[in-house]
Amino acid sequence: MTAGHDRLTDVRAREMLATVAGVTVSGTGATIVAEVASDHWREAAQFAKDALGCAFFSFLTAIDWKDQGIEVVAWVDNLDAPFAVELRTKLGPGVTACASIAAVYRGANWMERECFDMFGVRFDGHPDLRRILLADDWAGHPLLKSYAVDTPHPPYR
Amino acid sequence: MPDVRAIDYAGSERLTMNMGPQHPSAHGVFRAILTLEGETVVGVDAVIGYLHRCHEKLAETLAYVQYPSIASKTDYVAAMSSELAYVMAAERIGQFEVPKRAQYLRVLMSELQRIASHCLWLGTWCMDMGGALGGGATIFLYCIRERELVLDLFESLVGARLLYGFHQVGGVRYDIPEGWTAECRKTIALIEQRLDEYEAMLDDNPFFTMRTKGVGAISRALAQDVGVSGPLLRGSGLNWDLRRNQPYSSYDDFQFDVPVQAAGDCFARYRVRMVEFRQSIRIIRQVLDGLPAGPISSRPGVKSLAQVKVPKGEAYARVEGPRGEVGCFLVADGSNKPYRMKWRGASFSNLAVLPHILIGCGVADVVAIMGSVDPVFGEVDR
Amino acid sequence: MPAPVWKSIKDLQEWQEHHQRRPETGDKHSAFFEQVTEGIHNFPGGFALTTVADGFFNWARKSSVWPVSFGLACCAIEMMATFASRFDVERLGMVPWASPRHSDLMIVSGTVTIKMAPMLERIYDQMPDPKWVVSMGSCANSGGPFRHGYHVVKGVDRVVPVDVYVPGCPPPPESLLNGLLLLQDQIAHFRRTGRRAEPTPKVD
Amino acid sequence: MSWGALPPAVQALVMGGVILGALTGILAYVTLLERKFAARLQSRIGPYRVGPRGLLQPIADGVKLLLKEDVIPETADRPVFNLAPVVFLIPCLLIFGVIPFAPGIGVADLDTGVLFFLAISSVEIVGLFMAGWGSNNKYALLSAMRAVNQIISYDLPFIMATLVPVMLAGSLRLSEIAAAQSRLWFIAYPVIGQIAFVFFIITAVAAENRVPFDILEAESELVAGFRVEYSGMKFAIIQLAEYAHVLGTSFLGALLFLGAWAGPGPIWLGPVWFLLKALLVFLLITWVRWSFVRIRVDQILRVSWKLMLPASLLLLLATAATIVWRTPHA
Repeated sequence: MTAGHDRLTDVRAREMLATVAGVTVSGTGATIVAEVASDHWREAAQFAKDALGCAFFSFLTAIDWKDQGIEVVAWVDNLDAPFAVELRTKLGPGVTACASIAAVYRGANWMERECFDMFGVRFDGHPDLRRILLADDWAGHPLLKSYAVDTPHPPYR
Repeated sequence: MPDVRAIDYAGSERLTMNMGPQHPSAHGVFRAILTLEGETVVGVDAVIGYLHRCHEKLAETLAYVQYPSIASKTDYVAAMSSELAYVMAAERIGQFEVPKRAQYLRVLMSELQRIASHCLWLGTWCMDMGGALGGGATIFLYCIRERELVLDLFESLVGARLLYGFHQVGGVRYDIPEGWTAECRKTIALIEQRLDEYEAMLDDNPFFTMRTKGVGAISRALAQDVGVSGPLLRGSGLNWDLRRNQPYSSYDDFQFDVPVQAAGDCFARYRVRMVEFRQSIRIIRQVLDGLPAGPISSRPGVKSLAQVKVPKGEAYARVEGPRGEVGCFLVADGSNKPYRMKWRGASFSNLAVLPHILIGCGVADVVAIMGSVDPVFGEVDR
Repeated sequence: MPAPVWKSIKDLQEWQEHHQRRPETGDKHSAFFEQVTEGIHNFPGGFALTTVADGFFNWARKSSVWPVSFGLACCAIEMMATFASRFDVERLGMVPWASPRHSDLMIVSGTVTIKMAPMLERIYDQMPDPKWVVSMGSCANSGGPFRHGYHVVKGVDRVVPVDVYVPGCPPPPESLLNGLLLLQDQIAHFRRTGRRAEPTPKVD
Repeated sequence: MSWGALPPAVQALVMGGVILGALTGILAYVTLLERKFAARLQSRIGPYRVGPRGLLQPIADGVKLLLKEDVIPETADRPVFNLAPVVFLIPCLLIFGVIPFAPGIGVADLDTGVLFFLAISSVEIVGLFMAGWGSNNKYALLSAMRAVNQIISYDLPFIMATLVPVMLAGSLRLSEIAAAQSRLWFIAYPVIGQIAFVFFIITAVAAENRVPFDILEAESELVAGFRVEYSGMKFAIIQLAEYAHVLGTSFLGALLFLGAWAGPGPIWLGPVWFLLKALLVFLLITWVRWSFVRIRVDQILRVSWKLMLPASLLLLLATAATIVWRTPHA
């Protein structure tokens, strides 16, 4: 699965990742943190899977930074040359749309549905984006900072 | 092996069957809406969320001292490793130093918890396949009998049987009472001997192998792509175990080997877990031999509720739980409460592989595959 | 410090206001059967027959309570431990049946969420009539550690009428067995034609 | 009025009543025996607190089920739904009519005893399918279809396995088969006897849908199979019928293979020996039930058609061959 050339180590992976458009690399050791511009999100994920050989999809989630908008974080691993790539993209204040990487990693399907359920981030390109944990008629997205913890919900107040 | 086999049936009338949330198998609340062609499954729509207890929202309102005992309720069958993930994430951000004895105690408890959790897995799996009023119940009751022995150990250590507040940021909260190590050695010796009985009962039992060999095969590519981890990943031929590849809490001091099977079907996962039983016993013996003296927590006042302040930062701590990689992605903002906590449950990704492998297998296989995936729904729905 | 008055405890008021009660008319029974028993009871000396019959029927109901296995969360694991060999409930005559039609006790073990509550209600309605509910664990009693979660129902007694509350998180099998024995005492006071004795306010 | 003078119809009636009474008693306590035996298998104590050492448990279960509310689903096909348990129970009790419990005692010792037994015991599928169809429930219908499929495919090898002792004894009359075994029990017959007994047990287990062939009420898939809509007394009748069928088959097995009432001790001990042997066969079936995992539906049917049927045919040929070879010419 990994690219044919010499053994991929995190140092080489770091340089290859830096060359991709819209990606700034940081982080130390075996964890490479890649800040990705939100419009390059799917290409960065595709690059991580093909070129860097990160076939293992760990998780995808979002963080609500109140006024700076929502940041989507995805964590993928290369199990053979053990290093991990943490793809992060800031969606900008008030933006709730993001490209879906369910086509690249099938594991992202349910995780993106959960992000939509909890944060309201609409992943365009997702096969069937609907709520996964809460009932379909649930009002609001609970994990946003504006959502109070103990919000009363009829009928079981 | 094509991942999703195309099934083309010439129009025989389809039946949608609802393996509903109230399910006799003891896995918990999971609803699979199966569309059947006669006996074979053609379409699966998995509905989860019946046990969504708002863990991540509660994590933002509970302090670092309060949350570990709630964290143990995510994977309530392996409470020790759930708490460990949360506590390690906080320690990694704040660079808290954990004394050697606490690290050894954490390894000891995680391995004991793995034995108890695998006992429950074997029991509920056979009960699914054998029926609550049939042969499966016999194996279930044998496994629960062994699990009770391990729970006695936990009860004499922590006072609780299932959910413990054992871990805390900076170390552990309880120390081993004297006489506990002898009791522990006796228990694991007994369990090791009982394991041979189970394997004699199941390994070459034609009913069991007929039901599990070649059923629910997960290919290497599909396993990695969906993020399946733990015994399912090692059952599909991938040599990946966090305890050895990314050693945490001084796991590198111990020798143990990681079982890998290539077939990727239910029987392979069964073999992987049975070998893991024995490896855990081996680790426990090494820990008990080399247990260093010293403090069990780096924070003043072991049980003090003095607030823990974790400086600003982010960390992702991964622990090899019995079901796979349990991860806790923590964003701290310097106060005594985390800003954001994402819980990566192993069962969530393990369950996400089901819709891909259930197509084309029989109704009875759905139950066998569910059992071999061994999901715990506190972790799936969080 | 004055003893807390029933009215002043917020949670108890909430419980008083929100918890489900059993229908006043008692369990479903045929009016004809009720007339016959009333007739026998009012017949001079007839009460001896009805009380003996009640005693025998209650003994039968008490000694073969069949729970439906309704495991939700962590308490389900403890419930399984209670059904297993060490704390065997089959000694008391309890066999866990899979279908609600064959059972007359529902042990709600685990957190009841808003998405699960309608399912729980439907299972409760499917059970044939002299039926009881044991709420196991603090999550089922009052929402427990997840009480402030937005998706958690604050106690199963808001969905179905509960007979015995078993405290604990999770309650060890001994306390669940204690709860089941309390339930057996309650069944023993089951009155004829489905009406239930008033729960004696146990002030301890 | 000596026993002989009574007209045979009244004799049969009285004997039938006695056997039916004894049967319901035995059936109730066979359920307790199974629960205690299963508990011992699983290293726990069975029902213990109800009555002295749990002996009143079946009575408590029966009375409680009597008092339960009788739920009839409104979309159910009422006549079929209500009649199904009875149609399921009658054949299971009829099979006891033909079994001779001692040389003279038995309701009716037909000369085609075995044939009657096999015919009646496969009528219960009708009741079973009526239950599955009547309750208008997807699970019940699916499991009823599976059950019919399985019973039919296992009745053939079951018949073949019972024919072996019939051929050895040379008659269908049950008492004659028992008498023919006085010298040598058919299970002790050199090779044929053991194989036939093993086949008999396997097909008996499958014909009554006991584990490991009980996909019929596979809880984990189809919740409680065709009985899912029955509650209260109807459910008790179906349970009783199922145990009656298993007990009847174990009585037949004891009679065909273990030499019904042959046993040391005085002659009047015969029926006791017969009961003990039947319970032994019953416990064997229960042991199989409580120790094996259930196999899938298509595997069950494949085993039946591809393995059991040809094997039992071969067994019949082998028996015929040994009989012809054994008996001296002319």
